[in-house]
Amino acid sequence: MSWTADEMMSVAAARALRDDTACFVGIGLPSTAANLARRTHAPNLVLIYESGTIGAKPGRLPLSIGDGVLAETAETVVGVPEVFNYWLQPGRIETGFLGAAQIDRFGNINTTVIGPDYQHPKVRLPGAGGAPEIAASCRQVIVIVRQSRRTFVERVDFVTSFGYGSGPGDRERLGLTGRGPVLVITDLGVLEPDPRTRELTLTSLHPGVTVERAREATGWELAVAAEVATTAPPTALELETLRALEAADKEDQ
Amino acid sequence: MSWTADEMMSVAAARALRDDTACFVGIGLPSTAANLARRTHAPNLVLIYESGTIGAKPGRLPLSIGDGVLAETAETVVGVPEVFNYWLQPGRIETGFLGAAQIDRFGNINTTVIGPDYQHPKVRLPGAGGAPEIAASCRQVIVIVRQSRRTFVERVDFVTSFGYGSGPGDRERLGLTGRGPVLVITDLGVLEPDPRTRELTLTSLHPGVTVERAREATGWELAVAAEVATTAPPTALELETLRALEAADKEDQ
Amino acid sequence: MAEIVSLPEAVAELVRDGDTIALEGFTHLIPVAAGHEIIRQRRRDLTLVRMTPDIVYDQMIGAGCARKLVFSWGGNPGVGSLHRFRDAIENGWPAPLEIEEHSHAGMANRYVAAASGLPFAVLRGYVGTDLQAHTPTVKPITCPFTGEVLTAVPALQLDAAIVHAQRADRDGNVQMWGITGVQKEAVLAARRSLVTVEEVVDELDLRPDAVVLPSWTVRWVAEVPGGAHPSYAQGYYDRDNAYYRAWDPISRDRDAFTEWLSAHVLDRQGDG
Amino acid sequence: MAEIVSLPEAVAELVRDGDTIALEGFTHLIPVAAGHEIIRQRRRDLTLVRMTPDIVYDQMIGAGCARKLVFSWGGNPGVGSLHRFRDAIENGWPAPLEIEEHSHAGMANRYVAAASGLPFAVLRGYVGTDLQAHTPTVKPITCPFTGEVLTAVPALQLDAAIVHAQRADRDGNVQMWGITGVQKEAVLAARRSLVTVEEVVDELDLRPDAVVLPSWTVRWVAEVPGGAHPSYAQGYYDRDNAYYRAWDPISRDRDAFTEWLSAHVLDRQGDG
Repeated sequence: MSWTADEMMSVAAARALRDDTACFVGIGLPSTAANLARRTHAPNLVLIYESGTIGAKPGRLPLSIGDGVLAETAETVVGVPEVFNYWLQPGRIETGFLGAAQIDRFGNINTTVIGPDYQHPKVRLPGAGGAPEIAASCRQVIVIVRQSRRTFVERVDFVTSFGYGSGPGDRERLGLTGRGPVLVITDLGVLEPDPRTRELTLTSLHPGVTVERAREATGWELAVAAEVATTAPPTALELETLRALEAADKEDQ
Repeated sequence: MSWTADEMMSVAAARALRDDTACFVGIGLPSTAANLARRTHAPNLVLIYESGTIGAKPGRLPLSIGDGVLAETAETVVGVPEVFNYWLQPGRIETGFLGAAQIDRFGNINTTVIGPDYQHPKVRLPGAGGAPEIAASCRQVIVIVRQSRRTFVERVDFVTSFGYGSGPGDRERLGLTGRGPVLVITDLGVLEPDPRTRELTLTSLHPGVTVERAREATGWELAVAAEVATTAPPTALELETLRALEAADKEDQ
Repeated sequence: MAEIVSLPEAVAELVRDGDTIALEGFTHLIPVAAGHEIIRQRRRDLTLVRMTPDIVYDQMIGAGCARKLVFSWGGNPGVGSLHRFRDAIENGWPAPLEIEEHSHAGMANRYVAAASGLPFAVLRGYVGTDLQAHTPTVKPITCPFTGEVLTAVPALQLDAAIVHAQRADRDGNVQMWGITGVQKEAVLAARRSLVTVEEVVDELDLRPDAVVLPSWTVRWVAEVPGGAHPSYAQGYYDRDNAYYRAWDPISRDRDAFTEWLSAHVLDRQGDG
Repeated sequence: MAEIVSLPEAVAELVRDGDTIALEGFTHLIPVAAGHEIIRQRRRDLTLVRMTPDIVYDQMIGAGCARKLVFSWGGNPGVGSLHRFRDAIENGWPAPLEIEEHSHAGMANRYVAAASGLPFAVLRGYVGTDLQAHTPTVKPITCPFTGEVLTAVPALQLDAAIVHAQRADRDGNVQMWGITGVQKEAVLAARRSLVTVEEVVDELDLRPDAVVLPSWTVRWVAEVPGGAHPSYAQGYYDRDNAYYRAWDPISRDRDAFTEWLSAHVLDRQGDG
């Protein structure tokens, strides 16, 4: 069974979510991967969306973080202030699942503006949403993003969500309780922060992808682990489940 | 039809509540009077109890501020933090309805301790409950309390709820938005703050009560208005409604 | 007590040029018809406040109603950019758009503070981000008990708030259920408020799960069936995802947008 | 994930001598049976926290479990005084009781701050009262935007919280409805928590009006039918007002109380 790089990325991201944990889910790729996880190895994964739906079990992929299917299938629906104050802020949620428009070698994320001038951006992006506090307060953060020189940049134009800042000790200095980004999963492979330097390091490549290719798709001198694993290819079950999810989504369009 | 001084007090207090306004109700005498008002001239009086029941329409007198009958008949039930933060604090509520263990000539109320030493009180009273913020944030406060030298004291042993402090300007200095106590209704008559001095002044006597009697029941040199009105006696409807309310309450015991 | 009026009457009374207003709705129950009425009434220099400005704010910005936007996420959910919003910021078309940018947690707490009659709110937020440098309404605050430094944001003071709900009775008591976001806070934070509803009924049946806005907390109620389209009204109609997708090509092009605006908003009456 | 255990097991694990604990319940759903189990297990030097300490706290204080009480209203609702509470404060029997006294608004916000992972909360409160002078956990705080001075209170950090709810499923997901006071906040504010429930069911039917505590936010669940008596459990039983009235004479007299305590608590098992 063959698959696309995007499918491999979603499958790898889904696998990273442990069962019986809570996950604060952003829309798009994170939502796809989280729902895939719940349908495969993590049936008791608790999905929390910023619309206040806690323990949602959507039958199909929501197009937005506030689709009716989330409220109708949730264990409980709380107000937006409560989901941020009572649920996210105290660090009750294991995993924060984020995307990115730009990411740097220390896992700092930009979803605000492209270009050096905030007041006159080349491209105005949607902005922060819940991401800054998700990145700060979840016990760990997983980033899912397609890898390219446009996205993987030496320096993000704007720090929307804080990763490791400029390296070791920055999170601690700022009093951030969450561990920060522990995995960056792309269409090419998986990057993890070096335990010492906190720099994102290539630790796994998806089947058929070379280190060279990953280097070309990275806007900085990419650090590579001594031992680079090869991601296990998607199983038939994973692919079928993912495709069923996305098919239902297409229909809905 | 004859009546007791307590009945006259409850009736006079009920009359003071305007229809189509919201009233933050304490338990006991205030709750009796508020429910009487809702059954007579003020059918659209909105009763708010600190348990979070808004627009409660209890069929019988609740014994506590959290009886089931309040939740079951309320327009909406909100959490306790919300009732204080969203509803009371911004000054949305017209009337705060309080009792007192001690009250002084400036309408300051004590429900905390009797005796000069807070650490070793002669009598330990229940304490503040919602009263300090009710007295501060409701647009106006009505006090209902039996009049005696034990209760109407020159100086309260403890200021639990702030009235006019030591006179004109104190509320404004403290930035309190509510007008403060506008009526003190007792089993003998009605006192109102003098517009200039803010001192509680006898403005009305219940039928058969003399100024002398009111003076004897007051622990300070009671100010008396030039023209002291006589409270209109309870109507048959008021008495029957009040007695029906209290009878239902007795049964319930 | 809320007054039950038509949408055009309500908007005429509610919104004045230069006002700071919020049309809230978190994906669900977005008061789109009211936004279109504001466009029709040619309001100008508005400060538009919303956590998630989406299509209706894109339309109001493109129509030239807005001077400033206070927000935390400005996109077309599940689709992509808001192109009128981008055109205003990137190219100043049809007019420059000043922005005040926050996170969701910050905006939600700014509504809570205003609904609570407090001048500010405290949260753990914005730490390490560039928002602190670009948004003057984010300041540090020190805990008087522990000495810990946290973040303060000011209350969102609104001249007017508009939300959409499922139902109201003839006295103007409002019920909304499902995802209700910060709508209650927005109404309680505003000097004047309008709730558009799917239907006005004689008697509200008991819905213990509903968020209730008692009549005395709302200024105007207007019956506007379908008033949340293309967003959804739980129990009434689903989200029109096709509309959100169709908006992308329309909004990319100024002429296509201008044409759309005349045909679908300006030349129509209060039916949104 | 919550573990479903017996009341004695849960209390043995949950409460340690010297702990700061809250048994919350605002007239409705008061965890009385759990309080009696704490008395039976002879816990000592507890700091008892509650907005409205009533009969069960009167009993725990009289039984000598408490070193300190943090509260905002200590009475027998609709009846009068708590005589064991008064005897402890006025006469130091059976032991002196330290008190930390707040208003309801302050206590509610202290729970909210703790549930929110913040060290303090801000409110308009205590202004002009003598509480400011006698309660060190009330301090002024200045708005960094307007300069206005407001009141700050510290978060209520709890070692343990106990609440009573109507139902849980076998996974430990909890539903409570009706007046729910600050119970959710208390559980979210505590390091360890116990929810006693009227019944454990195979499947929780949908109650969109219920306050839900997902299993992963609770440490232990114990099935204790009638566990809120003499308070009430909406949908199960009414408030036993006669019990509240009968408590007055019993609690006025030390011997009558001591006798009652042996007969109704110490000599009985986990049935509350």
